[in-house]
Amino acid sequence: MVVDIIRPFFLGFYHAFKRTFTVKHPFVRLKPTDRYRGRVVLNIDRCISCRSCVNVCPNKALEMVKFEKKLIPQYDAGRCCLCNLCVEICPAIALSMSYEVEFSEYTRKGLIHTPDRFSQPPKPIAEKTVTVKILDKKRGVAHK
Amino acid sequence: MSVEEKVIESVKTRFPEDIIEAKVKRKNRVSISVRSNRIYDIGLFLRDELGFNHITSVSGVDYIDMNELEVIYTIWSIDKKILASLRTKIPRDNPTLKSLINVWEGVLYHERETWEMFGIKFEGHPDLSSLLLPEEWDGPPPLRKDFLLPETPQEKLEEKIKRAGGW
Amino acid sequence: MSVMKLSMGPQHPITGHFRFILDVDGDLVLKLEPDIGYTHRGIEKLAEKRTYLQNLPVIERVNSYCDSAGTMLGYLEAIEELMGLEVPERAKYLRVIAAELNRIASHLYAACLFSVATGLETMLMWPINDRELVLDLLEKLTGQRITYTYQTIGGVRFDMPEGFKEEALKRLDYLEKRTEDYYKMLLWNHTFHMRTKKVGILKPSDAIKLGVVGPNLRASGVKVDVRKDEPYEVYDKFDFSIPTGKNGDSYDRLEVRFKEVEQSINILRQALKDIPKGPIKKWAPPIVPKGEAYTRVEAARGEFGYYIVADGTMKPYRLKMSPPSFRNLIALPHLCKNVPLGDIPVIYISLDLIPMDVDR
Amino acid sequence: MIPILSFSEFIELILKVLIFPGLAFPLLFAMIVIWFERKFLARIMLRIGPLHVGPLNRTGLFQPIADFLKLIQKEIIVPDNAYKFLYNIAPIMASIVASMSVAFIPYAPKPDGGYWMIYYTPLSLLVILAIFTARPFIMVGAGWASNSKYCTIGALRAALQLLAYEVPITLSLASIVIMSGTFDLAKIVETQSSIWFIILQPIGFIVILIAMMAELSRRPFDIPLAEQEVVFGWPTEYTGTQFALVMVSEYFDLCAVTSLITVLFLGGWSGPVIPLLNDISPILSGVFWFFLKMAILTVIIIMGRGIYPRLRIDQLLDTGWTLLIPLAIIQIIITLLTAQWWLPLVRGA
Repeated sequence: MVVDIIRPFFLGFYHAFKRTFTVKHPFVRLKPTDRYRGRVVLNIDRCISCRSCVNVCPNKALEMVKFEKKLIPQYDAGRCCLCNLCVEICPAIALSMSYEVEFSEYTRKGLIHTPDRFSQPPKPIAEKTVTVKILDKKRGVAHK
Repeated sequence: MSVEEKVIESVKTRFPEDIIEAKVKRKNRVSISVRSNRIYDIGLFLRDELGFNHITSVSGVDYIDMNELEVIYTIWSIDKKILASLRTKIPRDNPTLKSLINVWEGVLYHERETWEMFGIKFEGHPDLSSLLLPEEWDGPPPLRKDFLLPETPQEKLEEKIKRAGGW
Repeated sequence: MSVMKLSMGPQHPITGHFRFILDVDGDLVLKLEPDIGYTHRGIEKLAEKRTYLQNLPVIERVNSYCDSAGTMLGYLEAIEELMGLEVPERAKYLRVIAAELNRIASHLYAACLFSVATGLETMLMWPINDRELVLDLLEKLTGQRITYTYQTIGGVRFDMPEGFKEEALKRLDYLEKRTEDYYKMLLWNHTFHMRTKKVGILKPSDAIKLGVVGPNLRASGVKVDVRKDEPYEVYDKFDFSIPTGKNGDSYDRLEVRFKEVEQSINILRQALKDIPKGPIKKWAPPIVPKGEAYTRVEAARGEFGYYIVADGTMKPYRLKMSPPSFRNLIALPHLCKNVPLGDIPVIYISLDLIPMDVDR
Repeated sequence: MIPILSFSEFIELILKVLIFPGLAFPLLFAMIVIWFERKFLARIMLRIGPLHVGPLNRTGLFQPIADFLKLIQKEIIVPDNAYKFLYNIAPIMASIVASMSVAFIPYAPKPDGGYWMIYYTPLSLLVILAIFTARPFIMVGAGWASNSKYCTIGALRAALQLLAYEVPITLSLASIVIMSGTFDLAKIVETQSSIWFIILQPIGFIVILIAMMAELSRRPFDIPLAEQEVVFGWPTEYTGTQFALVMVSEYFDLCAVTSLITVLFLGGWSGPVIPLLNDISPILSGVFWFFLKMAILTVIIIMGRGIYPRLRIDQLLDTGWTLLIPLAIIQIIITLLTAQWWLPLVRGA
């Protein structure tokens, strides 16, 4: 019983000198994996206006609008659940998922990406990125 | 004879009149359709003599074309490893059913939810009050087929196409 | 002596999106009445308006932040049973890998919530940190951290990435070693014993009568696990045991979860070793033939039941979900009769209820 | 008759009241301890802790000041049903009472005789005990005046806990008094110059450490403030400056308690003379040792929050009445039995 009371004390003290796990977010960012599904990006030139992405979207995040004499989907980032269904169904391979996750806006209207914004490539990731790694048994897990 | 068929056989011999249909659906699955007025007795029989003791779910289905509501009690037998669906149909206009709260205590919230979502009155249930919906809810039971969402996706889609300048 | 009505939640540090109406006499809680529905989204109704494929992202949000991979399996099982679709072997293995990884993540989350309920914040952070390892693995496999939409009708969407197997095995080894620290800090901590042993004892007979499922039922000593009782996917090919508790108290409910993590690691090792080569997806028609099916899967919180009535169209006629937390909820008022106020958070968290799962 | 102070005496008094044991010291102690607690607990949990505010790069040293500035800008909300006078005065009383006991603790000897303390009285131990007894009444008053259910439960818990743990504290102080033969804290330190009381009375030390943690409502004994059960206990309704005062008063209490235990068990200022500090002022050397001992005690008390789950109220009272009080009585008996061998060593000095 006494051992059980005292042991956490030393264990806690030992952990106080381990490497911290937190990512100092604005300065350092987590590196998304290769397969990461972030904002959907449209390639306007390849789009054949078939509307299958609009039909398959479970949350009505896509909607057809007129753009340069063509019907092009418009993207509502506030409704998108990043489920990848539209990318899978697209027969012309015009849609793709990017690694971009930070697309919050101040207004709800700002979340609606019109076709020209929808087709912009994602912003580059910050220079300093880290991934989670197992260092060794003593130092445990950390971002590096 | 498999265990599932034995279950069917014993129910049929005990209640020959009240079973509408009883069949083995697949391995571990048994479906028993009964008349609504004898569901309590059949439930007791299932629990006490066939060992169906672990309540899994109570669900309702609204068959609006036949003007009927179906209530399905799904019970698992821990020893026999069989899932029995005890089902009964009740008229849609006057949906009342004897509550099985005294048979399986676990149906307390399941029946309350079914009452709330389908408007089926379970006689003898201690507390039929609002569970998931807001307290001030006064619309029809929402999972019935005649409860329409304010705007179905199809209508919305057509409206969107119209706004986009036609297809 | 007067009885005081105390409203606990939904704005309260421990209850989440629940509200409990307590009858308190001094420091003794005479009765607890749960008030649920704060996160009700009407997923059963939403599912009737969407096609079977569109339902995938909606349904996994029933249990979103913990166990979406394990939850969705049951829905797919039901559809594939109705269609008579045989999923490729490799896809089955990948589904199991995703579900078991998710179970580990979910149980680690349960452990950290448990230590919050007893007031030990250190064990909130340690399992959360190590859960990150599992979530990172899942991100490598599925492309998302929490809501994966990984399994689909007829298989899975992505194959295993390169180097996944080695990385996964390395992390599982680490997790297994790391569990020792959890035992030292939390489970063998004498103060924790004082708080959780003999608190909220659920007798096996009561547990069966009330329809409690999952680790809570197993902690009471009843050996029920869908993975063994009616093996789905490829669970019949793995060699694993079902941990059970002795007393059915809060402590046992946590210990069973820790032991289940060990068993999940065991399953994952076998799955990663035995995984065959082959296709990962089979084409499935959008229309499901007429019929009905009831399938059950063992999600992290217990047995998850899906009842689907198909009417031969692209959309389900009726989708009934029987989530584990909703079925465990009935144990809460049963256990919280005449207990001290300080035990309410412990009993509540030990049942591992999550509001979204209860409300759907 | 008002004694006439010389200029140097006047300066010394000002220094004492405003800077060292007086006003600035508990505030600075609170600031450093709050920062240290957050940082240290964060490191145990493998987090970073406060990061951005402060002079040194990424240490967050000024985080407590930033928090305090934020809190004093906030609106003070008084509940409609509250008993306003008591509600408003309780946080002020709490901080005053908490910082009062520092005045009676000797921190260092002066080279010309006398001690570095604000007010010298031969019965200082009794005075401090009396001040501690006043704390539960402020908590009960505040909890009752808030007129809220969680506050009431928290206040009742606080009353139960604090009153129950007065007893083991008083009992273990009894064995100190038996050993040293005086109520004067300065004399108690003097008697420890050859051997500290922690070596002579280890059981008494453990009892008083645990009891004081309970008295301070530190985890694992923070039952009156248990946020998972009663939101924040008796101060739930306080906002803004009042909340800041309540929080700061807890750390004033911590300051007083660690000082008291240092004086009683760890030999106060006694320790080898450090030449560098001694050259500046002979007081500083004693103060250095005093601070070191306080720091060790503070770390031990803070660690409790990172490693133990909270107890339940009945288990806490059980521990108090059935474990700590018998232990304290055993310590008294041991002290009485062994006094004949130890007394010449202690009193002879």
